[in-house]
Amino acid sequence: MFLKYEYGGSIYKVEVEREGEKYYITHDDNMYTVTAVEVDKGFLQIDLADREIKCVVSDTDESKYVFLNGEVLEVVPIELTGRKMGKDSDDEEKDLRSPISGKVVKVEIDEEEQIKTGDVLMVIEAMKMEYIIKAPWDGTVEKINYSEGEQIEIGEETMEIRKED
Amino acid sequence: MFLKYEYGGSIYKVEVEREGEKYYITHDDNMYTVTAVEVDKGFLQIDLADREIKCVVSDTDESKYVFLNGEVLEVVPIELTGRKMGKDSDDEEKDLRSPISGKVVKVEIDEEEQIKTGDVLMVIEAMKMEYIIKAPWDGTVEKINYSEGEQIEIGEETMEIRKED
Amino acid sequence: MFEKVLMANRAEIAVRVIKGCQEMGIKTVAVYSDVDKKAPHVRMADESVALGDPTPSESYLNIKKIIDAAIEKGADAIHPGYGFLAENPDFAKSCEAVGIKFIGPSADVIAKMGNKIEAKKIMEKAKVPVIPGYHGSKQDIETLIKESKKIGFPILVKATSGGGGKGMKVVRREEDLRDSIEGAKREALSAFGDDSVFIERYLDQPRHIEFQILADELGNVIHLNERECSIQRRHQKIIEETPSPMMSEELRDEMGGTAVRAAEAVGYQNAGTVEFMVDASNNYYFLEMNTRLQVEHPITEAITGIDLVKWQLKIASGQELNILQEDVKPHGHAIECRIYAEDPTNGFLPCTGTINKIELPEGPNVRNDTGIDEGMTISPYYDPMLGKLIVKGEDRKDSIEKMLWALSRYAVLGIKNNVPFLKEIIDHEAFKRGDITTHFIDIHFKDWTDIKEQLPVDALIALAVYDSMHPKRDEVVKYKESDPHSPWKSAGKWRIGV
Amino acid sequence: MFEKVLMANRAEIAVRVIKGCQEMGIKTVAVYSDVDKKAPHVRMADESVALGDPTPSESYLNIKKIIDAAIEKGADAIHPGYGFLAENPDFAKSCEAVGIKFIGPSADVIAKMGNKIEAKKIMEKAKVPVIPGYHGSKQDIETLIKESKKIGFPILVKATSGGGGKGMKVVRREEDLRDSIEGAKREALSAFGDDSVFIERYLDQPRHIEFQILADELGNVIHLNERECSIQRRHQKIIEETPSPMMSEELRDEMGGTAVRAAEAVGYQNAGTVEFMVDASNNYYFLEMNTRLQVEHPITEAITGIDLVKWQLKIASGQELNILQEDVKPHGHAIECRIYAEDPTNGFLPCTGTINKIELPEGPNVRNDTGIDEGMTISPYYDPMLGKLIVKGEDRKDSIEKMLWALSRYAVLGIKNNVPFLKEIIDHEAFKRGDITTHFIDIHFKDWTDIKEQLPVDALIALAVYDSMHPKRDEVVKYKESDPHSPWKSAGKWRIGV
Repeated sequence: MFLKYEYGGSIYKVEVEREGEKYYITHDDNMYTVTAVEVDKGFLQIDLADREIKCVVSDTDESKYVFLNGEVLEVVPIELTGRKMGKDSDDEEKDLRSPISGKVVKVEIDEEEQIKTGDVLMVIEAMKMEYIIKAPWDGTVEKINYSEGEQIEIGEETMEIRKED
Repeated sequence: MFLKYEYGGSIYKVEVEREGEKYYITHDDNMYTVTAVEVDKGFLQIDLADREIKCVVSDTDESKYVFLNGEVLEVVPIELTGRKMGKDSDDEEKDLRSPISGKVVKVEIDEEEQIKTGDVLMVIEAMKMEYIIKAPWDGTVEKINYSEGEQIEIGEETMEIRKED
Repeated sequence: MFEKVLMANRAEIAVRVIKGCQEMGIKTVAVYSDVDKKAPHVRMADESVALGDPTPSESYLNIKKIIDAAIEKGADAIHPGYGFLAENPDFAKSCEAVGIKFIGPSADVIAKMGNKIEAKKIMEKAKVPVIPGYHGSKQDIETLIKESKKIGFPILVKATSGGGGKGMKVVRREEDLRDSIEGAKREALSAFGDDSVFIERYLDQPRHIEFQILADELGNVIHLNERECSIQRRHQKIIEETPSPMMSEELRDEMGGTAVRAAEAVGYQNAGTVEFMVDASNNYYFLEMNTRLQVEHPITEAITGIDLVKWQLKIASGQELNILQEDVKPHGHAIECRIYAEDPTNGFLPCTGTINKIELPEGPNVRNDTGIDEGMTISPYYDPMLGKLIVKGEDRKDSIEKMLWALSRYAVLGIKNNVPFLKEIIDHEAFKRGDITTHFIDIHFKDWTDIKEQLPVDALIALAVYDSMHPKRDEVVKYKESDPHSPWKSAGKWRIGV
Repeated sequence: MFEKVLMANRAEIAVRVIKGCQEMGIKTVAVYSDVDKKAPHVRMADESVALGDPTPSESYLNIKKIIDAAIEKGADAIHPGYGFLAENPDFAKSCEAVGIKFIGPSADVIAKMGNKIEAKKIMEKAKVPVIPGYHGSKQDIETLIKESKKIGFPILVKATSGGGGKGMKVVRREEDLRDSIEGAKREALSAFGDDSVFIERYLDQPRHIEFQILADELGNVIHLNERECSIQRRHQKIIEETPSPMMSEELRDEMGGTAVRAAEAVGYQNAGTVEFMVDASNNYYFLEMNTRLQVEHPITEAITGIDLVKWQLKIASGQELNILQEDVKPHGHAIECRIYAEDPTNGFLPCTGTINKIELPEGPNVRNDTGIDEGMTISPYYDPMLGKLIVKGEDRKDSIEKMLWALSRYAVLGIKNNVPFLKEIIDHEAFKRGDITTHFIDIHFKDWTDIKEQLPVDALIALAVYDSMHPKRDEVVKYKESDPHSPWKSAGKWRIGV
């Protein structure tokens, strides 16, 4: 599972694999193996090799809150499609780049096809998770850069779309 | 909806009809028209004509608890079939009497039919609610006292069963 | 004693007063506007009356509706709390008119103390020191300029009907006088519909120190020591403590005696507060008298062991104040922090929203006065105070430690609040030294922000764990449900939270 | 000061000590058995170590496991709380042996005070009055009978190694002596593996009054006034208060001085308690010394403003006790009720079960020390105390009112508990008069029951409303789900919660 959060203007990417109470969390080339229990609603007790994290996590439609060491940190989760949740995303954040490195498992459109905002364009798989690329605008598909079965790297443009005015 | 509770060795019967936030509650020939909201999980605020009831209700598998005027009252709900919930009921409490006055809407078995504990024998309807009579023991149906469409009074034996030894 | 008291207020103060009544066996009636139907003060009270429209003038400020509710429920007294109608002489009078006891001083005293100019005149007559100034009715610019020069700079120009910071200017140089006075008058006119101003000596490095007063209806008056309330933002207190770190035994006796004299001068009854400004040389001046319970009353309760709400009730029902001045023997040190839904990084702008999760600190000598609940919405209709956190320690150091601990366990998630800001103030070296004035926040927290350079890796781990426990990615879910041709349907390897 | 303290205990006392440490900036380590994995004390602590098997001997009584945990986490001190290893001299010695500070008196003092006969000898030597009695090692029946007669009736025969009520007999007539002594010996042997008993004068109408002691490691000893602990069931306290309604200023000074002398006589260090029995004529006798923090310590904290846990930490880290006896100036009155999962209608038998819902009373001067949570299971492994409710009022009347209010808002649903019982004690006329002895419950609450004649109609209405809001009739639901031929499928008029 890939996750992205925005905090203080930066984007943080995390990868997490779960096996029961064990979690393998990768961030910035560091791998953390932790065990975690939710002792009460939102109250997490997380054991790392060298320390324990005790915190409360809570979420609204727009933000997630972490109460940790006496401080509340508010982060904005970023959608799997690379866009922020909840709020309407800014135009400049609407793009067609792959949010992950993985394999293209489905291409749902053809070149020159007319598409509407929200249409599913492509599905990319990585780490047993699938990510959807949806149409950020109404328009016409100009060029599809990857076909089913191909490998795509994070940040690569999946396709090009001619926006409708 | 008919409800029965046991408290301090007595059985209390209540009838309740709901319309949105309004409840019509009948007990001992008194009718209470109340409006009620659940302000927090289990916390009820109930307005009567002459007073307000504020209490916390909570239930486990076996009991219901009412925290009212600083006191906890523990009551045992009685099943629709006339038996207590949760705990295995004592033998003497296992019977085939109708828990209500109503109309027999279904008879699921025939005389001389072999039945197993828990089999549905009869369905009785009253006040738009239906009550199931289930087999309290393995055995054979000896005599069915009421057929479909007939009126039955509370406490009347629905049928007779020859218990298996 | 009263049989039934109506609480003409909402939120934490309504809850607090209701508890006091209930302990004394007095029945309580809550009133509530539409948005407060499920609020804790309604839940706590024995009975409640709906006021309707949440607009203050249609609900908690509506004298008729509240008096009608009291009559309907047969309440024999009304407690006004603070804010709303607490210092409205018409309300006190209306209660009297229908034979319901208003828990507070008489309408006449409220009116007198509500008019700042008249209040100062009364105090001057009673030899209570007031700040040198001009409070005359001649409001032409030339008179005001002449009077200002007499007082000496720096001076403060302030709206007569004002409150908060509106219609208020500091003038340090003669050449700025005319512009400032004219500006203050304009602001006053637009804010309060009255352009009259008064002029006072402006104090540098001022402290705000107030004395709690208890006065019965038989003429007994005592004070319950001071509260140091200098930590303010936008001219509103956010942290209060007692004793004040600047207070000596001698000064306390002197100021306390003055406060009692002030209360006696107006024939004060019930609980009240005399506010003083104190300058760097410990000269003190009468500022105003608040004719009601203060927000910060719990710190006085903490160190004196005296329950102010219960005494308000006892006094209003005619009982004698049997605590003598020499019986007031405070111990320890108490601090209160006001928890507001506001953004300290954006001019302390009130924030609205829904409280998603609350975890309050609980422990010995930690008191939470709140009127909030999980799931509750903080609306723009009323004051955005979420609650008050009060701690008491053996001494100031102990109580600062406890407050830091408590704030670090104060979790209100879902709505921006000032807890991190309060914590940094309490943890500030100058605060710890007791080196505080009303300018403290402006000096030390001008461009404060709680956003860190870097999201701590522990938070990231926690988020990752939480999100794999509770997968809830909107778009994905929506897609699966709405589209029968969804590729997810056949995606065998799709897994979340396995 | 210590860097990191391990809390060798669980539940409310672990939570309370952890909070004290955290306020002082000390890191904390919790230990927990399998059933306590999600318990509040674990959640509160900075770190935690699993002890495994919940059997006390394998967990909270296991010296090796706990010392190992402390070493593993680098704790430099261990706080034992009360119960478990708190008065185990071997534990104190084991801590010492690995260079970890045991927060409490020395192993030697614990051992001396743990042996009741030796303790009394020390006290007699220090001119602390002890109950006339025979504590000799000659344990043959004839000697015991002869000594009993010397003391005079009524007498009490008690197991030397005993605790609670086991191996304890009251003898009022000479002719019952032999049978009672033999009976006590049999009980003592089977309960404690040791049949030796001692004999004492039995006090009629006795009160149990104890004095809190603080002693530093430099020889300073003070007392923090008394606690009245006469309200007991099965020889265990359930309600404590301070000051005692029977106490005069003179008697307090005298008994307090005696308590200090008792502590000095054994070279006591840290917090401790000297327990006395007081008869109807205010004669007082040393009962025992508890070499640890008491369950009921919060009431002393409430009226003195002194934090006993913090002082335990300060004293153990070598700090001087800078509170002089004359600095101890309590105010107000405090009561503690111990909330137990037990059945007062059935011999106070502990109850187990799962806590379904908790609503604790919160308000000014209301303190909850708990270590429980909603959803938590009370297991038969440990003491069934759910928490302690402490209130402080201006005087005894005020504090009784507050306690009644608080108890009436103390909702622990899902497990039988003694809240209604406590409420009726506090509300009892004899209690209100202060007319209490250790026999209070036997006298006034012999056949107490909380079942009413009649279920109040308001409860019935509430249940009806709740059940139509949350229809949840097991059998019906099961039937519908499991049987495709269910008659319910076609029952058009079937409706629940419409």
